[in-house]
Amino acid sequence: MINKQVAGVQDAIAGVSDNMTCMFGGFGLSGIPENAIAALVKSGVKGLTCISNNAGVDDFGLGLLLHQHQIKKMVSSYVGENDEFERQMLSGELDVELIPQGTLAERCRAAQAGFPAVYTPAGYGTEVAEGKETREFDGKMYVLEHAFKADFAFVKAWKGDAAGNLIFKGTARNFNPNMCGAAKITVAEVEELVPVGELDPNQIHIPGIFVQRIFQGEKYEKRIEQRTVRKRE
Amino acid sequence: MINKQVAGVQDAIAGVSDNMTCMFGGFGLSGIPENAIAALVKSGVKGLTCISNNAGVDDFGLGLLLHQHQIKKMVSSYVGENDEFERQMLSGELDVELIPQGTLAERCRAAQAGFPAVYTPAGYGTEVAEGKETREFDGKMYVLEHAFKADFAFVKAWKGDAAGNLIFKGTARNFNPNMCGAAKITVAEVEELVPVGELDPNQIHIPGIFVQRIFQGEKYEKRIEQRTVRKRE
Amino acid sequence: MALDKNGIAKRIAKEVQDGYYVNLGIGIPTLVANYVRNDIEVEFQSENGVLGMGPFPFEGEEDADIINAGKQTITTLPGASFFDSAMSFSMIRGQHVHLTILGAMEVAENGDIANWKIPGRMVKGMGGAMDLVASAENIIVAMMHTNKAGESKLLKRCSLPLTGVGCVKKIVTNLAVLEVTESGFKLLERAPGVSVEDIQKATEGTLIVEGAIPEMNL
Amino acid sequence: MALDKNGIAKRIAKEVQDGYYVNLGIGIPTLVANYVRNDIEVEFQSENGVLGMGPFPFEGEEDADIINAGKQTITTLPGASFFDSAMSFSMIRGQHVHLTILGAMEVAENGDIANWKIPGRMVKGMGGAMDLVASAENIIVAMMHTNKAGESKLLKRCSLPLTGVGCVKKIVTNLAVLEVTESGFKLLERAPGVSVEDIQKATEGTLIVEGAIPEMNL
Repeated sequence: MINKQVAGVQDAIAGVSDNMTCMFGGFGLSGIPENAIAALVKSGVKGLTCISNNAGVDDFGLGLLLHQHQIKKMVSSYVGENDEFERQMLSGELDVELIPQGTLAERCRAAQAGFPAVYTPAGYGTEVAEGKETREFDGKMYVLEHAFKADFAFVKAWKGDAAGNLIFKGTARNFNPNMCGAAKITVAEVEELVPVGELDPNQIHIPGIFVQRIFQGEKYEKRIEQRTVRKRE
Repeated sequence: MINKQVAGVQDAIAGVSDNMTCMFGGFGLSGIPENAIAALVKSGVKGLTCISNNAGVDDFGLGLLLHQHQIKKMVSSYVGENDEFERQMLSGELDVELIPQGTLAERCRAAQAGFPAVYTPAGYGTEVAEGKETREFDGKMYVLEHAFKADFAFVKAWKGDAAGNLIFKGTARNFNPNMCGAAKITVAEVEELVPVGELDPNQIHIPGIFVQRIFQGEKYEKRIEQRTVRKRE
Repeated sequence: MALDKNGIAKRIAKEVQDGYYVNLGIGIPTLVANYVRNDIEVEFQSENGVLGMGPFPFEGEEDADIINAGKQTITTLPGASFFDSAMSFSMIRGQHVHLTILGAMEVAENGDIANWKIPGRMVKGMGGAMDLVASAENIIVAMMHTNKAGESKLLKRCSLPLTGVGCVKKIVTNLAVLEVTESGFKLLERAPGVSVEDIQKATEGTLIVEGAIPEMNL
Repeated sequence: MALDKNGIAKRIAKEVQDGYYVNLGIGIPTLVANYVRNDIEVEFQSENGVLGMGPFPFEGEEDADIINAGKQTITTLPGASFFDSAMSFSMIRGQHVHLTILGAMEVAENGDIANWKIPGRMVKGMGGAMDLVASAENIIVAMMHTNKAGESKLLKRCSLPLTGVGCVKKIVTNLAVLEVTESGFKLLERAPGVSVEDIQKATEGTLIVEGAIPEMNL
């Protein structure tokens, strides 16, 4: 067993430096690497290009990094719900590249799986395809989209072990598995680090080979963005 | 819940007709759809093009279909261990297309995921790439390989439910998940069909949306090809 | 009388057939789930990674780890499954999802749709909409027939940046049900009490009216 | 004295470093696992879908559902995982597997390898070999220096159909350890008691001999 466990979040983010490209798992605030983000805020690292489906909210998630002006560029599919983001974007302080959500997922998967690029129908005929190669297969048009190249991927799982094996929970899974192994170094934080051998080999979502560092997060706020409920009848 | 359960193997193979293209999960004899194969042998269907990593052995797996001359063409990565196969191949009775194993997996996945083709480095500079488009990305050469087009995919899982959800066991997983949804109709056979709701939604390998028909196989021989053991000391 | 949002959702629900996997966009489409007949089997997919969505949770039972693409807390029904984003879009791109229902700012008579960007305004992004419209075989747009300024949203050509080209098959608005055909918007049904003239007036694109147009049966 | 198969495996085992994920081909490569130092952490991957392979099972504990790519029954070690074929080749193609050790029929001095097909004979197929050699950053070939007819397997150009081009980095044979360089096979080590002349005689391709060539330290 190859041991990926690091002592804590400080060791986990070691090597992140100005102007790097980092991936962050999560959909909205669900399944985001809360502890890594907090440590990056403290570290003061600047000029980051962040690949993340969303950009957090004003006071949580990647919004915390935005607030400290640590992000140079966001590559996302949806960036609402964030006033500071809007201000920086409209002022030109922040560069934003919006791409289709499925394209984002697949550009991660391509990087993970060693594919240089993929042909996807998403965005054909729209401004997303401008300047990109397009091609017909069987009468349908596709856009060539390239694998991401990132320095770090920060992901969050539910359970994990020192071998780097990960299990996600519910829809907090989202982009996290696709980002594992899609950057030079993948840092996984988990709610619970269990002894090696405890996870069923058959039920591991991401094998440890895709993970370079793993640690148990100190605490998880797991904030809910849209609390929708129904009344008991 | 959309119900995919069929009464048995006869209903499961309904619609398979001469000269169709069928995918079969399994690696060697591990994880092969034993019951579907047996029913196809009985059905007498002919002229099949089979996409399967291997071709079974003389008296089991796809070897049974070969023996009855029901297969016109095999698309596989490795076809050893089968005398009848060798005889039919050398006599020209059987057409064989050998492709790299990772390419086979990814051409299934492309069909499942709606990608028309993928660029893979496997086979570049070899006869596998002859007549195919090649292309350089970042100084490395790739071959364009197209998604499979199949009529039926026959897969075998460990557990499943009437919603079509599947869980595989050990290395019997192999190509089975990648073939689900990669053909017009996916037929899954399982060792155990459990009540809907019993499988943990978090631990399902293949969601039911990729499966059109599911049934519990009558029995599984699960033959071992290379029984390797060590002595207790 | 023109339909309200629930009326539009109710009419669209009639398009949902037994055995369909359906992806519902944010807004009016979300309401469709409330009106699907309960004698048919339908499963709802959300692109953030869940199939088999159920109703909102009871108060106190919300789980931050179980949400839909609108970031709302949800529940799942028996037979549900969770999966990653790549697999989620495999379902969509691979056309395993049968029907996509989504809102729009504009639809053109050739089936083009614009629903993600207004130049000069803050752009939130396309989310999964571009993947959905480029992939789905069956796309129904749910929207008001005109915008807040009273201008038609059914146009000869979209004026806003496109989300997808030639992909919309059917449109259900507060005034009408229309099919996108090679020669324009074919009027299929009128909202109760709404006249063909009302619809014609609210439609900038080519409107095809053949024979008597029935009222919607809700 | 030329090495036997176990000797070759033993020498290759010294190339396996702490923290390596390793894919072992069928034949001599499989034996390498027996000789890896046990004070380092190494995990073995098999392309049929397992990471963290252990030894063969005890008699009576074989499981048809747990095999390696050679279709042999195996066991797994704590921390192991199972996965599908697409993910398995993601590990390989994505260069997450650090080292690939495989056999060959021929290796050329430019790093080309041929190990899957002999024209005119029954062809069994390439299995995962073409993916492995096209993807791995670090490929070691384990083979006898000459074939059964006594002909060299280290050639100027491969005569058999290729498995991959310019990919082999190192070769360990019964006679020598060689590195593939821009100018040919660079001799690094001799098997115990084997002379440079012996190696030269058995090598058809360009052999580069610089200075004194040490004997292998096994």
